[in-house]
Amino acid sequence: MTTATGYTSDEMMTVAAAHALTSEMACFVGIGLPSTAANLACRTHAPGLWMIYESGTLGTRPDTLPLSIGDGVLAETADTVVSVPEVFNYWLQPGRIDVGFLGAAQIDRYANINTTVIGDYADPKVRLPGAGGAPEIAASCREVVVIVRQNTRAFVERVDFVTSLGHGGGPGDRERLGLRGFGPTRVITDLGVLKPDPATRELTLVQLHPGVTVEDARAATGWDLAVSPELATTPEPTAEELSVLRSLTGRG
Amino acid sequence: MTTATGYTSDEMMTVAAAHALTSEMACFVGIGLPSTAANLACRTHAPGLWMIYESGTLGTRPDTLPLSIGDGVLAETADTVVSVPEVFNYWLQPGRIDVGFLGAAQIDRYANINTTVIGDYADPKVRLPGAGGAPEIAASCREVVVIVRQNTRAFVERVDFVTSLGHGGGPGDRERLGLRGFGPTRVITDLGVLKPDPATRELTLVQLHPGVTVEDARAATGWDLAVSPELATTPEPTAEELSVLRSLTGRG
Amino acid sequence: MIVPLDEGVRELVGDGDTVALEGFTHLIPVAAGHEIIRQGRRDLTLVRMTPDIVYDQLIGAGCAARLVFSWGGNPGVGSLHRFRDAIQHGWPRPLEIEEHSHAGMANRYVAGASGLPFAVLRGYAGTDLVGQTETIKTVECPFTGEHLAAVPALNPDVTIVHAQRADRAGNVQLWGITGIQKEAVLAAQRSLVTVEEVVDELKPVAGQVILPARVVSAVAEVPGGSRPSYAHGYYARDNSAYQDWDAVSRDRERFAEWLENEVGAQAPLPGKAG
Amino acid sequence: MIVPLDEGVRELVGDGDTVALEGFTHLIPVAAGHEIIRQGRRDLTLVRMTPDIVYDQLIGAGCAARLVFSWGGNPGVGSLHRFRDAIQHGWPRPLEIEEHSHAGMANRYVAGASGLPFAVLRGYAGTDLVGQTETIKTVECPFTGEHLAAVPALNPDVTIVHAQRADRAGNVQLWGITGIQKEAVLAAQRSLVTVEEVVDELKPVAGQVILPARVVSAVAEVPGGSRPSYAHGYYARDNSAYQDWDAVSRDRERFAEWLENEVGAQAPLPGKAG
Repeated sequence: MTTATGYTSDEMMTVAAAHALTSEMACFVGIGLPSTAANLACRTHAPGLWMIYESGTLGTRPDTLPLSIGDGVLAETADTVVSVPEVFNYWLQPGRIDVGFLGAAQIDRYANINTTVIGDYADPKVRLPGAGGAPEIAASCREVVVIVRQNTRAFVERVDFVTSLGHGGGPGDRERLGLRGFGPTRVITDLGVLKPDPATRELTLVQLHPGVTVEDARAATGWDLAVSPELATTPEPTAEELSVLRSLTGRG
Repeated sequence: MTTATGYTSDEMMTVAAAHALTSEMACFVGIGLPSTAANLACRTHAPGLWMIYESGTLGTRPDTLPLSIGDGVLAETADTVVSVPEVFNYWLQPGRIDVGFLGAAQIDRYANINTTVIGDYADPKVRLPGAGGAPEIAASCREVVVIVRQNTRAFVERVDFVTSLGHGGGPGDRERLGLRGFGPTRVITDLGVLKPDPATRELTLVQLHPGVTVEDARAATGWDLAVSPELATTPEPTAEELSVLRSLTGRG
Repeated sequence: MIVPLDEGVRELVGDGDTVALEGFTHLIPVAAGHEIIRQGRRDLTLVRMTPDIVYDQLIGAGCAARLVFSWGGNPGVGSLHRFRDAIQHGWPRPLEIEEHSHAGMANRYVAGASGLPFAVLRGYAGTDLVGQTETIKTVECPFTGEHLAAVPALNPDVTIVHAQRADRAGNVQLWGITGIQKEAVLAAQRSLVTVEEVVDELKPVAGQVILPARVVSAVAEVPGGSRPSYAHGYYARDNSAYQDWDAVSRDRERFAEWLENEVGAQAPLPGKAG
Repeated sequence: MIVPLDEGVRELVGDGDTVALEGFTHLIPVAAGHEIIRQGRRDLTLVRMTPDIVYDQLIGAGCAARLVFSWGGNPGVGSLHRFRDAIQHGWPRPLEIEEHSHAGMANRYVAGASGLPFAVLRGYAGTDLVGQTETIKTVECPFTGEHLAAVPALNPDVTIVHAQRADRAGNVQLWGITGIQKEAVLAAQRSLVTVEEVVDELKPVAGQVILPARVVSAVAEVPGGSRPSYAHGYYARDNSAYQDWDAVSRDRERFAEWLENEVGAQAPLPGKAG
């Protein structure tokens, strides 16, 4: 859906997500929306961004957006290609990666992520693809950014299945489990940006995209959404950002 | 020392050791005498011998004898070169290697091997290089062949330090420790060949090189050496074997 | 050593076997998977980090009793509908699953390739996988006392991979994204490698992985054997085939037609839902 | 990123540090070792699978308080006489040792590179290393109950390696026998890489290992920096230098002369034997 100002809410979300990345970072990139946002960042304000994909491509810089996590273009443009055990054991696990970029089918109040099943595990309503690299990306990256469209199917009080731990049930849970990364530091949606409250770790709306209201965000959230007293408005995408994004996604 | 028949006792030992290898085997090769014998086998009766060195060179076929375990010629002529962790973890440990070819500074009645210290560990008389890959080669290869010059300094009742386990204190010791390989199946010296007795696992003289007597062998052994009732005589090296060996060692 | 594909599958894959067809998006052994379907293998435990459409096909054709995996989807497209139908409705037969994360599966293959009974990793903490998957336990570091995740080794009866080249002796060469293939082959009792071509000599390529002939049971020359996946240096991924699969696989009848027309196999008789 | 060797060593290596100079016969960082001697570093814990003549030199020069290793010798020649003198007579100072097998050391680096506190292997069973080395313990498989060896991670303060090439951004490329270098660098807090040459672009080479600039603290261009070891594609091993070292190192005075003439460092004052 294209808004009055000439961009879609998905485009706004992707641009906002790209802004979570800087040129100095190493980013573990999930496929889909995260990959689009990371590649956009690379081509705009974060040319030094070091992207790694779980297929073992380190420091890759694809000239077209990969459809899968293991497209040939990822290998051709990488600093080096390593085996799958190596990418997890030598690169992700020791905490070398600054930010993990993940999607979600469900996300809850404490930013726990479900990509496994809707309904009961043994007798699911919808069977989803499952964990992939996400549980350990969520555990070991210094921080995690989640990109997900905001609606009451996705934003639920409690996820049906914790595929990847966010902030568990609140402060101290990650530390108790020995996780070294901070966990989700922001959730970027098509409506705005949520961050965990520093004290309670509960996801709090801190930013709305242009034209979106607090009521829109609350209506799209399956729990009583906390709103920051310092709620900001996301800057609109620049013409350059939109143009690069559209050349990436082929919607130019 | 060249014998009357025109070859040295070291040459006899090396040729006898080469005969432990066949064309179908994979052999983990230690440097020095084992390497010379394995390369001789490769060039004579065992052209298919698959040699691996702990430097990570798999299926190597050096055209000159390497001085060190990691000479460039080993890499240049290998089927593939892998990392040091890989050679130990993926190739040696799972029991893929038929025979380990080892040297020794001391060896005892049960074919336990010392390459660590002569004397007390904390205050050694002679500090030797140490273990290297030998403990796990001795543990994980299907069988082990030891090549060592026979004299009372080397052939001792009990090694000062067990660097690599042979048959421990006798039958059942390896099994109790969970070792999967059979351990030393023959010890080839400049005087003859010793094999563990099937019942007691004690090293027993089964073969003498031409011109060597049982008394010579007993005098060179620091324990009361058992002698097989079916003591055989090693065939003399062939002219071809000697010629290939001398071209390898540069003593042509 | 070099055999026709049907012979290789017949000799190496039996009913009830644990079979891993590996390939991380790249070099997926699709032709070998179709041959397994044609030969009507049953009760397989299928193992794979990223079961995609060829596993959807094997499951839909009724070959699998069990799936050990970490991500089951149609990459870049969405879900696997034959997989879903088996899980949600037991069609054409119920499918047991054993579910891990990529890090866990990768380390299970590493342990299998290393002759170890288990692997240690930082993983799974706080996730619901722990409660659903019996093959996730903890182990204590004997030096620091820290608790870490432990997963058992994977040792398939047979691993099947696709590679760019083999020589006549059966040494295999692959490059590009090489994923978990080396570990999957080394972990297995037997292995079958389909290749784009058999050559006289394997010319070195940067980034290559070599599987020495000693660890390869059989090689079959199957040009295009990983289509619609890709073979780096040979052909590109057919993204539209992945997209088209979505519609075919959503419907049992369309799937049955596809099976007959494209694989030359009969559609499975519907089994009883578990 | 690209610095002169003396600056790199000065900034990265401090007294008392745990320092690994790795290289499995090939690509040994000899020039960097000599620079450590020249700068007079003391009380180092030196780590290396295969301490050879450059470690003999560091030990003889009095830089080391401790050695963690698995095989200490002059490859193809015999023993290390400065090492022996330190162990047997405490000259120029006593040397503590922590002794492992290659398999154990390799896995300790792997654990270090992997951010794990320990590694599991089939090793050491029945050997006397177990009784002399506190860093060998056992761990029980939580699935099979089997007992296996456990060794703690190695995480040097600084790892130094030599490589063929780096680009100007500090990405490093090495090939030939690449040993344990990748793991040693990834396990370390800091790393210094000496290279044969700094180039504009790293052309791919078969068998290459790439160390991305992110894990390299500094690169120093030191052509010939691994002599008398060798650099695959650049120069061959100087076997006679290894043979000659035997005589030089047997005698404290000849060693002192060598130190002054070849390294430009003062001979150490003899310490008290432990």
